[in-house]
Amino acid sequence: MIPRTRNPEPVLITCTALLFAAAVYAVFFHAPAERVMGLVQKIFYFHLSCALVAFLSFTTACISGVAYLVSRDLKWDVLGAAAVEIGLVFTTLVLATGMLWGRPVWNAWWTWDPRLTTSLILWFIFAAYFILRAAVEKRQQRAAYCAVMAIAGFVDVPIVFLSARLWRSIHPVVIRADGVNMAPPMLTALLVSLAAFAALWGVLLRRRVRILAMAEQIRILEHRLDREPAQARRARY
Amino acid sequence: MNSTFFLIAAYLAIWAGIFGYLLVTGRHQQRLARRLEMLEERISRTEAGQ
Amino acid sequence: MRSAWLVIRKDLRAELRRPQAMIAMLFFGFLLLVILDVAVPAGTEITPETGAGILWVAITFSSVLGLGRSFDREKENHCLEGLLLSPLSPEGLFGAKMAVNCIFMGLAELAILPLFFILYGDAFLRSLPALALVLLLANSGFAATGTLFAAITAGADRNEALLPMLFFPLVMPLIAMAVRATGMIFAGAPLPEYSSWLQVMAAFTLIFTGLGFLVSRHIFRD
Amino acid sequence: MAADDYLEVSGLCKEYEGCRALRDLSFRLARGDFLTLFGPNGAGKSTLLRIIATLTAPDSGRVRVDGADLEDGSEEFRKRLGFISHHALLYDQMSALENLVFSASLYGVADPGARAEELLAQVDLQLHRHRLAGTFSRGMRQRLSIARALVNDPDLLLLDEPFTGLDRQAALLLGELLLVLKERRRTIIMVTHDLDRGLAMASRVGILAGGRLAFLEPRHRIDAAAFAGLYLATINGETS
Repeated sequence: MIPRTRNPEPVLITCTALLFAAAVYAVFFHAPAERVMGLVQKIFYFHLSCALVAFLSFTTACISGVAYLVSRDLKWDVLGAAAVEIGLVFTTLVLATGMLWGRPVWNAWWTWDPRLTTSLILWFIFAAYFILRAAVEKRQQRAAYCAVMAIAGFVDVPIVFLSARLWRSIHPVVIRADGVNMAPPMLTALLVSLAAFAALWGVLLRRRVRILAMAEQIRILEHRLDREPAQARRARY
Repeated sequence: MNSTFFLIAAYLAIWAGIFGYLLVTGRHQQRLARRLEMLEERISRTEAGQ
Repeated sequence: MRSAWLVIRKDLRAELRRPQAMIAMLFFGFLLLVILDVAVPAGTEITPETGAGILWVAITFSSVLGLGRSFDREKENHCLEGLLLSPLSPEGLFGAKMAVNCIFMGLAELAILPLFFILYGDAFLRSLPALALVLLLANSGFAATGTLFAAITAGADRNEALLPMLFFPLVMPLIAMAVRATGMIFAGAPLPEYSSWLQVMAAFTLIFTGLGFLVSRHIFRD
Repeated sequence: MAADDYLEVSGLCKEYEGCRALRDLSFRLARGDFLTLFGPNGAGKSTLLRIIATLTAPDSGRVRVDGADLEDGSEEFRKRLGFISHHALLYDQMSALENLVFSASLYGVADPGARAEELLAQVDLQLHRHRLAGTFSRGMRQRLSIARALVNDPDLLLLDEPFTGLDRQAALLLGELLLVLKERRRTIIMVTHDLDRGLAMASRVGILAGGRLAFLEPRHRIDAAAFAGLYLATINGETS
């Protein structure tokens, strides 16, 4: 049965909230403003943290895809779907913050910066993951197909990044903000926000997996309910 | 400086994203939990009724 | 291996008799070449990059149509199960279908290229041998990914648009590299200059061919 | 596993969308056995055949044929397998002869052309050898799909409700072919609703209900007349 006692979650949520408070403090008060770009550079901390969460999610999706294909255990499929969903949400945030950060610095909403392009293509791949998930009825077939999609998507990342970098090598190489060496307080701010987002990722993944498992349980119960009355009736006659 | 506008916009975007997602999943979880309890109760009633 | 060759021969003979895939690919390829002419300012000589972009958009979209048809014949009367029941291994089936797709795309390109040179100026004609290498690499990359996801789409319910949605995001880097390399070839650059792009394309093809062979056992068996 | 066991199925479980199609199913067959399985729809009969034919992966349990486990590679086994199901498994755009030659060469038959001609003769379709399978009438398609399934002269033949929807000629033909295979001591598993035909040819009779093998007895211990009543009782008993 699904453990519906929620005791671990509040503890996790409070600890994540604390980490977030520390991160906000570190980013806004502890870390100095960056000389060249000024305040706007502070977007970078959470921008990179979102990217970390997205990367963690897609790695989990790939690993659970391989695990499903090997073990054929549907719990891996549930974990994979939860991970991809979180990954998609945070990739959207990465793109949003990337553009909002790029606009003032390079006065263009979108630059074909290799990392941003990779995030964009990743966004399409894992959006396609959900389109595929909606197109297949049988659970085991859907799980196998989605596992392959998650693996293919993850395997594609290095190639996308490599080709985006090669693609750009024609354009003049723009000085990249994070290339600037980080003053120690900046580094601590970055590390704290990375930790906060990693904790957040843990909470979201746990919750999403429980929700998907609950939905599956409901489907099974409904299925049994549809059959139950028929058998009950026959037994009586 | 207009660049602080973008800083604020970016942070709003992140908070909106995170809290929005937490809110949606939280409400979704409650709805499913209620539905699960209702179903289990109906199952136990039909099994008892048999 | 021998039975994989049988499947290839069967598909080629059936295609010869009723060329469903080839007609779709050629028709769409020609159509795109003509439509894309709109993107070129009238009367000016097009730059190598634009030419490469137009060529590859036409090739990619026509390939997707061909790839979408790869399992159509197997879906009639559930013939796929007939193949899975036979000693032919799922890997063999994947390899056979990939080879068939490669051949079909090659044939389609043989027809699309002349029209491209007619429409967009045959100044690029001298770069044919180098172009053939890029085409070969891109074809095998498309075939590997396309066959894998055509098999998946064949399993999912009838949804015409499913394959392009799964296929294009994944092959985006391959298309980008092909366009970049072709642009340089059209501009007359020697091989060493664009060899790094070819290496990335080769890496893509190897990775996805390997992935296709590894997972085919799981895709064909429900 | 006794020496003469040809097929051993042990602990097969399979669950589809929450309902359990097979629940820990186990049985053994000696070479040359003709097992008929009866059972209501949704009892897991087709699932069992598809698992033995390696078309579907079981959630748990094992299938061993001739001492070899199917999980460790079933290419050799599939060479000796025949499967007749509701699907014709024919390519509509290929002629009857081409379909059979393709299947024969796929199974590595010595002389595919001769084998195809021989099969066409057996199913009385020689006159239509060059006609496309898509243009065949229902009866002719059924006879051609029977020929296709027997192209590799299988050691193990699986039949999934073969007689439903067959016209008279195809049914007679299938009956004869099954008798021939029985005489050649081939192992056959037939799933059907047709009580009298199923009982007539079987050497062992089983009833599958609710994913479990509720009944499995040699044919000589079964009284044909009483079997219908027994069958209904088992089904009701099993699934309530």
